[in-house]
Amino acid sequence: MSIKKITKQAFANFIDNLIKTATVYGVQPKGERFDFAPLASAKDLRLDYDVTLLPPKRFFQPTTETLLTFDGEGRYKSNFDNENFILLGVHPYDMVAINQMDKIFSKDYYDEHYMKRRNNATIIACDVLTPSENVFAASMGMATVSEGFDILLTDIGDGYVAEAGTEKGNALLAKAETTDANEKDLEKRQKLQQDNQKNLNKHKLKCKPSDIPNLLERAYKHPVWEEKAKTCFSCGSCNTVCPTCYCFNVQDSFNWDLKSGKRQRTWDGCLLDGFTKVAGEHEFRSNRADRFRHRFYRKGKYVPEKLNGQISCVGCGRCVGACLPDIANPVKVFNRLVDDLGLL
Amino acid sequence: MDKNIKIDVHYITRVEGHGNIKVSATDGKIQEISWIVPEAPRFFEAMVRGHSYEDIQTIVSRICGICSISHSFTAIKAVENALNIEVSKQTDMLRQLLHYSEQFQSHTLHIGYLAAPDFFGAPSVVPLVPKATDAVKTIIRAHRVANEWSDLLGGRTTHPITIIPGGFTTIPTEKQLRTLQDTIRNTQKDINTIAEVVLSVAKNIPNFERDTEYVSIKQTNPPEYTFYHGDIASTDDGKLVPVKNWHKVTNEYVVDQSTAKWTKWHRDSFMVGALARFNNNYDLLTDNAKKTAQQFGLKKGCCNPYMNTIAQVVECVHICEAAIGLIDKILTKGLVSEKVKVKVRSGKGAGVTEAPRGMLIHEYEFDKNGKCLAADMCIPTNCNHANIQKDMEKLVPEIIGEGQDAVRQKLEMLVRAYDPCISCSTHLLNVEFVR
Amino acid sequence: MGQSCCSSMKRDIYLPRPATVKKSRMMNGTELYIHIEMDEEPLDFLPGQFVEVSIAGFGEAPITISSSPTRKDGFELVVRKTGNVTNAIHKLKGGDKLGIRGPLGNGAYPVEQTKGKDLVFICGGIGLVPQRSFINYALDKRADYGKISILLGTKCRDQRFFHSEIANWKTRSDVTFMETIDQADNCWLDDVGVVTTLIPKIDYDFSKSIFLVCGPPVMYKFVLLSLKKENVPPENIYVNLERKMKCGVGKCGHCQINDKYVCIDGPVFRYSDLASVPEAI
Amino acid sequence: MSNKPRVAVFDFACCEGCQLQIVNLEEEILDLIGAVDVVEWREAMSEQSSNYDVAIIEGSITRPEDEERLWLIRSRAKVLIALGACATIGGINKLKNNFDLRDVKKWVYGKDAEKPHLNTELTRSVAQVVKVDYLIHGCPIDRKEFTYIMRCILTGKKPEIPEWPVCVECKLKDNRCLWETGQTCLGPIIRAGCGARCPSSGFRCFGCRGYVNNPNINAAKDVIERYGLDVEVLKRKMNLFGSGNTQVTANG
Ligand SMILES: Cc1cc2nc3c(=O)[nH]c(=O)nc-3n(C[C@H](O)[C@H](O)[C@H](O)COP(=O)(O)OP(=O)(O)OC[C@H]3O[C@@H](n4cnc5c(N)ncnc54)[C@H](O)[C@@H]3O)c2cc1C
Ligand code: SF4
Ligand code: SF4
Ligand code: SF4
Repeated sequence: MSIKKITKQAFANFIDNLIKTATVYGVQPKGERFDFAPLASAKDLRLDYDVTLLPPKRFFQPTTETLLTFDGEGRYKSNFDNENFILLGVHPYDMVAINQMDKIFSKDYYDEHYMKRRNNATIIACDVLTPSENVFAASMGMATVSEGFDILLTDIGDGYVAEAGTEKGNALLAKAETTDANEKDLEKRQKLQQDNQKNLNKHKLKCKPSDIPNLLERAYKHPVWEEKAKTCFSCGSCNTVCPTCYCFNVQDSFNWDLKSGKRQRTWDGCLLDGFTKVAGEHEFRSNRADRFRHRFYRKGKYVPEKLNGQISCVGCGRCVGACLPDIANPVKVFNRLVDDLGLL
Repeated sequence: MDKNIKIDVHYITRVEGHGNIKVSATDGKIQEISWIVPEAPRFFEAMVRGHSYEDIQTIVSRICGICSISHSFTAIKAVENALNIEVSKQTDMLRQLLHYSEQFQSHTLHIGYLAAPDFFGAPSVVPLVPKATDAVKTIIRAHRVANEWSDLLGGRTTHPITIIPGGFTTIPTEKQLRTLQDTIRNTQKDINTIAEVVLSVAKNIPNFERDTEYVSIKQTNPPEYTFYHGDIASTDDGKLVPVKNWHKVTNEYVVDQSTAKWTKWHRDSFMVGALARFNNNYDLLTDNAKKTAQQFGLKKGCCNPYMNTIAQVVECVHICEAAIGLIDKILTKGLVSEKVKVKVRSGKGAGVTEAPRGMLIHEYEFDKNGKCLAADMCIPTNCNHANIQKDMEKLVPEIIGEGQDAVRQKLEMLVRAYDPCISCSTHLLNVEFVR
Repeated sequence: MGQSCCSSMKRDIYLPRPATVKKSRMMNGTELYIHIEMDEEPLDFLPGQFVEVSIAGFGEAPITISSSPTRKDGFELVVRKTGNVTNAIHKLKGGDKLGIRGPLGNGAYPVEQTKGKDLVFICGGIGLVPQRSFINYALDKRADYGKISILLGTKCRDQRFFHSEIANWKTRSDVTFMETIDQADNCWLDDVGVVTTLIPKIDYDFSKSIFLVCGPPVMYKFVLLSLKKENVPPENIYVNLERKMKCGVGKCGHCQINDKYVCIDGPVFRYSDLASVPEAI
Repeated sequence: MSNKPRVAVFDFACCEGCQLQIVNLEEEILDLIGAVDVVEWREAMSEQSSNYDVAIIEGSITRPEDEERLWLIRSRAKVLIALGACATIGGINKLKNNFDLRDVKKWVYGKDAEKPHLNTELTRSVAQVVKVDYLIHGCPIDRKEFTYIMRCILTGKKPEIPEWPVCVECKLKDNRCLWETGQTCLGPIIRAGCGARCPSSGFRCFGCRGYVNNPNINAAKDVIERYGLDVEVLKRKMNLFGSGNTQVTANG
């Protein structure tokens, strides 16, 4: 695959041309924060952002999506999104999260609704320029990314190094006015990436990510779950903002003819009250502390078992900022366990 | 014709809140004519005590769902007056734009859903749906535009959440304002259609006049047909009364037949509302609005209360034009994001605006922590209760020969023409039950 | 990344397939028996698997197949009325259409591994419903299995069902059928009779028999304790678990019990596999 | 006569803003009228009836005579819906319960305060007086939720009302948390379903939909302290709509 250099002006032209051919969702300011939104012009793009409010997962698993429609006779029809789009400015940790979700949604049972959007997407990732106040991707080994993207951009000051990760990316890059990246450009890129592997670390994990499953193996009855969950609101914010949370609810609703309607899927969260409630009001994980613990086990043990051991927290730090009582920070919890239980 | 009449309308319908009409006459001799309000009292002035200046708007907005934006603005103006808070020109213009949306929303609601059935001789708008589908859809469309307009600026259609003492929590984008402007432009056609439909049945508007004092606010600097800024004015004299002296205008008093407090200024009663604004500020209407008035034969000085609904039609025409101009003015300056800063202090202050159904006044007093110590409000329907009673007293003898049903019908129409907002008025009003 | 992969040939895992109700009848005050046939390909299932039943507008509910795949005309469900979907299912009559997804559940009954072994089915109330699939399967392939016992505990008489089938089991010499009924006046739907009292009554080699347990959540604790007392190795016990479920295909997260998913790892679990799953029982 | 369900709308002490939301359905109101027969609705029509299947009740109960009227409605209706905060949790009217009622009356009515017709009693929600089948929360109600619940009722379905707090919807709306800007937002303890309307407009949630089933009030107090704010301020905000009662559920 090609590695090119593209000047900032050429990049702006490239993006402005892309906008003419497809919907481009690029990172832009939203109030004092950042967010992916339809891009009207390259000049609105902010690739120096720290972190987006919601992770880009919503482009593949929308907050609400219609899975099926049914007609007045109860006949079902699948509903798919077929629009091609470009996602511009995905940070490495979010790219890793998307790679994880791809596995989850394509493994065992192939989720065409997710995968269709995924396959319709072109992802232009970019290395982090401004670390956010809670990022700890470096601790998780996810400060940089080597696969999944179609193009990866690295800002080297006088332009970008653009690496194609797929044929699609290659073809797209061919449309831009580029030069071959030279030794010096690549050195600059390497320097930035190496720095990021140190700098994206506002909360330092006291162990290797690969130690986490074993740590959790021994921590099921640890008092930290009860202690922290005492001030948990069960607000699910830690779930909602997380790029690797994917639990969902499914609901039917009727149209006004009271016969036809749709089946929709919406985001859900394992921290929420009622998540495990069945008919007759019995709730299996009714205890806050149990739900609180479940989330950490999913991130550090259960989901990794489905991902060849890769930890399912990418260190974006969103949950750290989203949790009002400040109990959701994975690093704080894991470090506490390291302190109390030691590493084997 | 039967000379015995017994009318006992228990809850007049298609008005906001609960009001009763009682008329009895034997052998053509009138024994009783009363306008009664049995609405449950709600005690807002007592309930706001102890709450922060920030929460006043949230509370008092709930006085009325239909004029929640006016209540919010009046409260916020009073709070700002008490705490000596200045707002920017941008905030001021955006507020006026939002305030217009409520006038428009409330007026279309009243004209289309509440009053129109009377003109068509229908009990409600529901049976009109199959008969006059297009007309109903036009009303719905205009009403939706008004609501989208409130939603954009106020955060919701009812009980706005963006307006806070000192400014806005959030403002629309320039693009959204442009779109709104286009939408309003398209709605102007619908307003004209509505005016034509109303005109086609205008002959059903009773011909009744009673020389009346009309009170509204008036803005002189610069002169403008106002809903938001200004001092209190009466058609009886040209003097302007600043809002801090509002008690001198309302002069609440108790009458024997009712414990409900009524208001009076230069005479026994006065009227507030669209017709009052029209009579006080006619010269400042846009040309198109004046033209609409002419079509209906509505002239400055009109003292037929039934024409209040027509004055609302005229105001709709005016509001759309004024809003389009205001958006241009806002956009030529460009929108900037402003930070609201409030320094809390003790103080007392009053605010006045025009609610869709007339002049609305709030007054609050705060301690040094911004905690509310006392509140006082004067609601437009409050001001109108006495005038409704006086109108009835003149009207009934004039039409008593038309028979019970016609009398009843015309009385209901009269009350509806005032577009009363009864639940608003009751937390201050002394309520009497005649059962 | 498999972005270039062409997925259009795959079936939408959330799309129900059309099916028709052949028959439905109430079995007692709360349970509806319903016989269903797929409109297109027939359902190819194993005992213990379940389907997601779709009633348009009301949603989906996971329901275990109660009939045995050895009986080839369609499949049978028994549904208790508890909420939106099950209420709507109760309104279905012969000829009505509905949607079916499945069969689902990789953890079906161990019909192959248990060949030649003695089987003990311990059922609490409605727990008989899923067990019935394996019971009838084993009875239809009677020669493949050793002794077969069925222990059933029901809270009160009105809640019994499958009367004629049970009567038949009772008369068969190659089946041991035992039943308790706890006839308390105040009859709660979710309670079981004291099925545990029946366990010591069977004269099998407990260390070699296979125990299949299904009933309401409260039952498991007691039954498993009894089996432990009898020194039954956990490898020989199978339990049927139930959790809230939305997708049935291991994605939505609702039925997860620690690291296990009821839908794709169960609903039938080998008890020994649940040693590290504290949330299970 | 058609066999469509007969629906009647009634109001008690309230601002009628929730009824207004029904009018505000705009075009969709034609769908509603198509699916049901509205037989009484004082704010919008003159027709009246004592024969109805579904009663929609707006407002809270503040006087003995209101209570009697409500009993009558309950006895006539098959299905009773509490519409909006006043009906579901008592709403803003409940603020007066925080004061001595004699003082409240005196404050507003002065020397006339003790006249019998000015009687007022502790404000109660509709559910505190009669059995309620469905609660439609909010001040005002959310139009989308209203039509969803109406369609559920018409199809015999139990609506799924969120058990989780406003923060969920607020995050889904991609908002920055208002606590970061110094606002005391009640989102974490208030029931969702409004689409986080207020926080999405930059205004703190003030609790019009009532508490979630299991609000962690103590955590709220801890957070207040962490942000260096005054617990009293929080309490007064929590009183605005909830007036201290933590739970209201429908029987339906
Ligand atoms: C593997 C499995 C097999 C089952 N087999 C049977 C059976 O053979 N017969 C029978 O009567 N019931 C069975 N159940 C229980 C049945 O699925 C629930 O009673 C049913 O989902 C309730 O749905 P509802 O819409 O009527 O209730 P509501 O309370 O309206 O539930 C709404 C939704 O929540 C979920 N849900 C609620 N309760 C349960 C529950 N107990 N289990 C799983 N999801 C639930 C469903 O997705 C349901 O659609 C089984 C459950 C599981 C997990
Ligand atoms: S657990 Fe928190 S830090 Fe980790 S990926 Fe999720 S939101 Fe980001
Ligand atoms: S964000 Fe914090 S308070 Fe909310 S559910 Fe997660 S851990 Fe609990
Ligand atoms: S602004 Fe309010 S509702 Fe939104 S996340 Fe913060 S606390 Fe929750």
